[in-house]
Amino acid sequence: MKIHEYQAKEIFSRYSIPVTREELCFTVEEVSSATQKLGLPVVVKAQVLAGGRGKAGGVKLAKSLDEATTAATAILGMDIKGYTVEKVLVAEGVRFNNEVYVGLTIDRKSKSVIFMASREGGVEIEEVAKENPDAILKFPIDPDLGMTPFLARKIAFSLFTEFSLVKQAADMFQKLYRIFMDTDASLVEINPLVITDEGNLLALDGKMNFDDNALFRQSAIEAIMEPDEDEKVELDAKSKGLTFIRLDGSIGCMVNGAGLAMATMDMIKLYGGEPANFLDIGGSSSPKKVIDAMNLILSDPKVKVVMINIFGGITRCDDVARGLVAALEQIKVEIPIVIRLAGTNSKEGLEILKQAQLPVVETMTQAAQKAITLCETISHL
Amino acid sequence: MKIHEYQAKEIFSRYSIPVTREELCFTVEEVSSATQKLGLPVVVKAQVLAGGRGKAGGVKLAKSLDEATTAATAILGMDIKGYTVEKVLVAEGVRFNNEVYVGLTIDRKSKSVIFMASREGGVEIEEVAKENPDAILKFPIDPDLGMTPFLARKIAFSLFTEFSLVKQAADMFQKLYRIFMDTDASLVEINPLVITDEGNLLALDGKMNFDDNALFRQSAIEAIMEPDEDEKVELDAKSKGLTFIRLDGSIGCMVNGAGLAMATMDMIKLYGGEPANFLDIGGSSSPKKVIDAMNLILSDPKVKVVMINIFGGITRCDDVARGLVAALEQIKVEIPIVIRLAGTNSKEGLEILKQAQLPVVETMTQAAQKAITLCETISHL
Amino acid sequence: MSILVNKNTKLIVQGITGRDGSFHASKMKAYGTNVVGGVSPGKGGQEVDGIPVFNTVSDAVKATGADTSIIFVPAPLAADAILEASEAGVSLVISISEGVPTLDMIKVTPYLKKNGTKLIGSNCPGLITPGEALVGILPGNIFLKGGVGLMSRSGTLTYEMVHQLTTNGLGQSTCVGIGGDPVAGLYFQELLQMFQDDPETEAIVLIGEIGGDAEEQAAQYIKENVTKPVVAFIAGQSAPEGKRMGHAGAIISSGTGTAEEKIAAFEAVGVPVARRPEEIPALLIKMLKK
Amino acid sequence: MSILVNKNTKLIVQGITGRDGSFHASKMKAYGTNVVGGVSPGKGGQEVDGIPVFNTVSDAVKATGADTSIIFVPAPLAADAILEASEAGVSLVISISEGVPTLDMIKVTPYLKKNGTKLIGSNCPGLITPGEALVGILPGNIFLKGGVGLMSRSGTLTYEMVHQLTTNGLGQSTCVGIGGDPVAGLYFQELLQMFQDDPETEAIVLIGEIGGDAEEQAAQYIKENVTKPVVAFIAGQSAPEGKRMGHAGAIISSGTGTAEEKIAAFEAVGVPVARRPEEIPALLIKMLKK
Repeated sequence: MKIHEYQAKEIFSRYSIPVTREELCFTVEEVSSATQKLGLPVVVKAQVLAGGRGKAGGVKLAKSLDEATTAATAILGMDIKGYTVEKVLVAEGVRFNNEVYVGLTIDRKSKSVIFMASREGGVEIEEVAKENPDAILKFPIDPDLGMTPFLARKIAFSLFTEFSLVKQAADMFQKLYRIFMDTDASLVEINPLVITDEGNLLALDGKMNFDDNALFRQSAIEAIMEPDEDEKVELDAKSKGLTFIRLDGSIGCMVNGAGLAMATMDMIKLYGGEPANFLDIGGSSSPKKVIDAMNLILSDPKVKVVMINIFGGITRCDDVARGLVAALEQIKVEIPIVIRLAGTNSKEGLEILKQAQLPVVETMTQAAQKAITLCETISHL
Repeated sequence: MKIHEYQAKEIFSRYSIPVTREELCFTVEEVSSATQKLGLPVVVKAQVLAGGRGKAGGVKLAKSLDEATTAATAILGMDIKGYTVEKVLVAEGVRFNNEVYVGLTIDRKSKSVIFMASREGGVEIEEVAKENPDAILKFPIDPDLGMTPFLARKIAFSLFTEFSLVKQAADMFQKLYRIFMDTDASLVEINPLVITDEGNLLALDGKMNFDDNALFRQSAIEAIMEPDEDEKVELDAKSKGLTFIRLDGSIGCMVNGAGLAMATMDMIKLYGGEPANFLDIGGSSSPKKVIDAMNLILSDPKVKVVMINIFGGITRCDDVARGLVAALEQIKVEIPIVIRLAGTNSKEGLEILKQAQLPVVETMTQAAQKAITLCETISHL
Repeated sequence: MSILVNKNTKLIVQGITGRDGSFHASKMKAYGTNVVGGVSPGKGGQEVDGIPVFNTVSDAVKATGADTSIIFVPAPLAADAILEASEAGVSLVISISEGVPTLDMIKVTPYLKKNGTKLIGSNCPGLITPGEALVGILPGNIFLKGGVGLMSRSGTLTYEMVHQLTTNGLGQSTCVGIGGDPVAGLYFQELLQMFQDDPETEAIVLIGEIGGDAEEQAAQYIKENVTKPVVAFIAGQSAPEGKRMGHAGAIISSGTGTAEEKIAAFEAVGVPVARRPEEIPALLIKMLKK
Repeated sequence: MSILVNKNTKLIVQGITGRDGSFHASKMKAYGTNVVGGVSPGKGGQEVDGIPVFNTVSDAVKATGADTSIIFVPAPLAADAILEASEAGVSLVISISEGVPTLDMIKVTPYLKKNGTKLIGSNCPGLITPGEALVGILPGNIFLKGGVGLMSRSGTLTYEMVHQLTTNGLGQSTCVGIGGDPVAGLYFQELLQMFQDDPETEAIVLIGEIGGDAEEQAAQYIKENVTKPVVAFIAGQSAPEGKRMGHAGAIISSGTGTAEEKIAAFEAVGVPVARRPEEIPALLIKMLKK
């Protein structure tokens, strides 16, 4: 889960990390008065939960009030990677002479929180990672020690030479780590972190992601989250025990288990189809879940065929089949369905489905191929 | 450093550990109105920084207002192990049916904080430790994990069988650990911890000691400390770079280094004398320190002889001798002094002292024997 | 032989009085696993399906000599349960609990290392040595005793694979679901070592997923240390960038951890990668004939 | 031979630009210790008495190959300095700093263990292998190369003892001041093992203090593992109960850790205990003649 730049910087401020003076604005008028208040120049920045807003024209420097309102007019309402810009951040324009990157994230390999630092700040860190991986220094943080003063200093010395900056940076890095731990973050990033002409460190931008699994103990973070349309659907699905992610294809998928769901999508793609979603219904045979899942799939107008792939393990296939039949009796599905059922008691399960005149196949390959064929047939109608 | 029972329980309360309702009183009148407010019965308890106040008659149960004021009259002004009782705590008298002991302290062996628990609460834990050491269960706390819920539960199950008590206790033990860590304590103790007739845990008494070395980061604790007369002298000495502890004998000691100071006292005792103090002047030869140390020793009227024992290491004996001479010229000492000086450049040092007509010897044995002889001579005058 | 669990395993079930805990305790017992006890604070002295319940893991271990523990407690309590098992001297912990905060797992890791405790999971289906011990939520009936060691980051996909193996007469020595959380216990590398050292295991199936670089590391490890035949499958070839595919916790970001990279890594070290689950048995048979 | 430090020791001084750090760095260098560098954040590139200064221990170790570090930073910063040395790969850390909070030392301990870093102190005078390396604040001139290994919880009392040894012609292999804080690094037991294993050490002097039970444990260890002659001295025989005797941190409480108990423990395992420091040389000579 993500939050906006302005929200991340509010959290930074609470930990006394210096950020630009700035105001959140929803209208051009607000931008105008914020600009007058902050003084020129200002930077007008789109607040959307998508990366790459700079390239998309969502960030503009304004040297006059006119430029500021023009920028605001251009940015507000703009579409960035499918997100409509509803608010902008107006921040003081700061003179600076150096940009660095700092960030904290989870490192699977060292099984710890890792601090990343690079003298090449200001650009997308993913690009630096690709083109010049050695330019990103990585410091795993011992979970038992946390961000010790010496480690913070060691990192700071890797970025700065002037000792006054090293001290400021070391202090800031300890605070960033505290923020990471206190909020159950999965990413905390300042890019760029700049040295102002006065010789002070200042966070020009801020980014934070959070561990969904820890939201139960992070009510303050949960409260400020603004799920976008896709995320709202995903959250709603989660509340029903489903894991759902909307994609761009035309074959709706319903699978039990995340790995099998991915493999199912892979099969569809392998045979030339496009999955419309990732949907893991978990391990139960309750008709209620199947109904919820089916409604979720059918709410997407792009879906032309539904492919159900269930491997019966602890939950036996005959129970699954009865659940499917019960569900499909209650819900009107106008488009074709392909069901693949395998595993424990699959024979009995397939028999139940056949008797209910539901179209069944025995292997994933068959299911994928059939779904694609049906899909193509419909498209050609 | 210690604090009073009422102060410890105030800290407990801040962490939501249930303690008796109670009021601190300085006069019999205050005890009377506190009693009326709290309701009968009450317990009147001397607040002094000494153990064993129960045995000394410093704790009395009062079933009537009369009994309460009588108790207060008896206790206020009472002397307990050299401490005058200046205030009493009036606490609600609680009906309870079980007393246990719980405490946290530092364990040198496991190099960790250790939780001690005993079903034999209410009595001095030192006595339990002597007579029935197995009755005290000890749980070292992993410094990296702290007091985990499972450990708190494990300890709680060792004390209680009813699960509602186990849950209360586990919660309380985690809080006690947090108090210990937050305050840099060296001891946190509840004795007795009781089960009220309503089935709730309640701290009837509370005790906390603190790590002197950590006071620099514990201003809240430092602020509530009430050093007694001896401690005031010790603190004053500390501010002058001296480590001083007043004892009962007649031979004042001035030594460089704690171990040597102890060994010096041991020598005095070995030959039948009694040291008047422990005094470590540290490793410098500054006359100022010697003067401060001498004034400290002479402020004790029991002191009849002063024995100075210096081992010159990094600080050479000739420098030490010059410092001593300078100091003793500035300060008028009316009682005999014995000086032992050894180590680097001791010959030169001894020569300087001899020229200043100061009485010197070469070994600790000689110094101790001479000091004792002088002491006895004076006593016989 | 087999790895990690066998008929000598003495298992306790943490969270045995909960819905999932009691259900699967019975299933495991019915499979033949030596379930010696369960733990549920405050329920000590009770029984679940004839299995004695204790208040603490420490009590359970003292009373039963258990060496393995499986955890079915709610996610917020899982890390503490893992630590409790480790502290009580259990040498292998399987954490089934789903949704455990990543920072909890990070906190737990060094303590387990210090104690020498092996962890599988969290958020995993557990493991099975067919015919000897089922320690997890895997459907015991689909497994067949044999010589294939299987390790997987996924649950139902594992069952799918095992189904393919079993229906083709390829039995399994031990099958381990390691879970898909970002920070987990035993990983491919450790298990490859164990399977390599296990005389009963003749070939190895590795089922990976997008995200992280565990598969790349595994490939490197295989190249240097594994002489037995290995075949692989990678789920998530079709997953779009930047999307997290459900509980598997697979994330693709900045060009690392894609299926293509992982497949390439395996093929570069001579490990054939199946494009469809159905291909696994044939690939295995081919490798075994070599 | 000798233990812990010798002429091959490569020493860095943390806090080298401070008053004590610079003073003792020069003293140690003058004694002949191989002081290869110093650390003082923000002073990297400077020199102290010809010794190069670095910003971090990591930088210093990389540039000099240092294996030992001595710490002279203010007490509130000492724990962090110890951790920094350990993280940088230094294998022996001597912390001179006085007044370090006990909980800081408790926090440091498991990390050092994990890294295999040896610690002496805090609040200790350091150690010396006469004629080879002085790593501490001990007065080098009072020591004499020889066969007596000495370990002590006290500072000046150690000098007193060494003075007695040296003036009686009894040279020392290595003398270690372990410090008197409640939670410290290497203790009697570890050092007894090292002296026992050191071919150059012929006899051992142990100087204990009241408080704790390190001496009792040492006695037990000697009984089971030490074949070389050991003599002991215990300071604080006259200390009253419940009083803390200065920076040595010695506390007597509830009948444990008294001088009488410690003396009894040593004598019970055949370790003679001197009642006066002056008796040590004669006791040693007697033991060595046996």
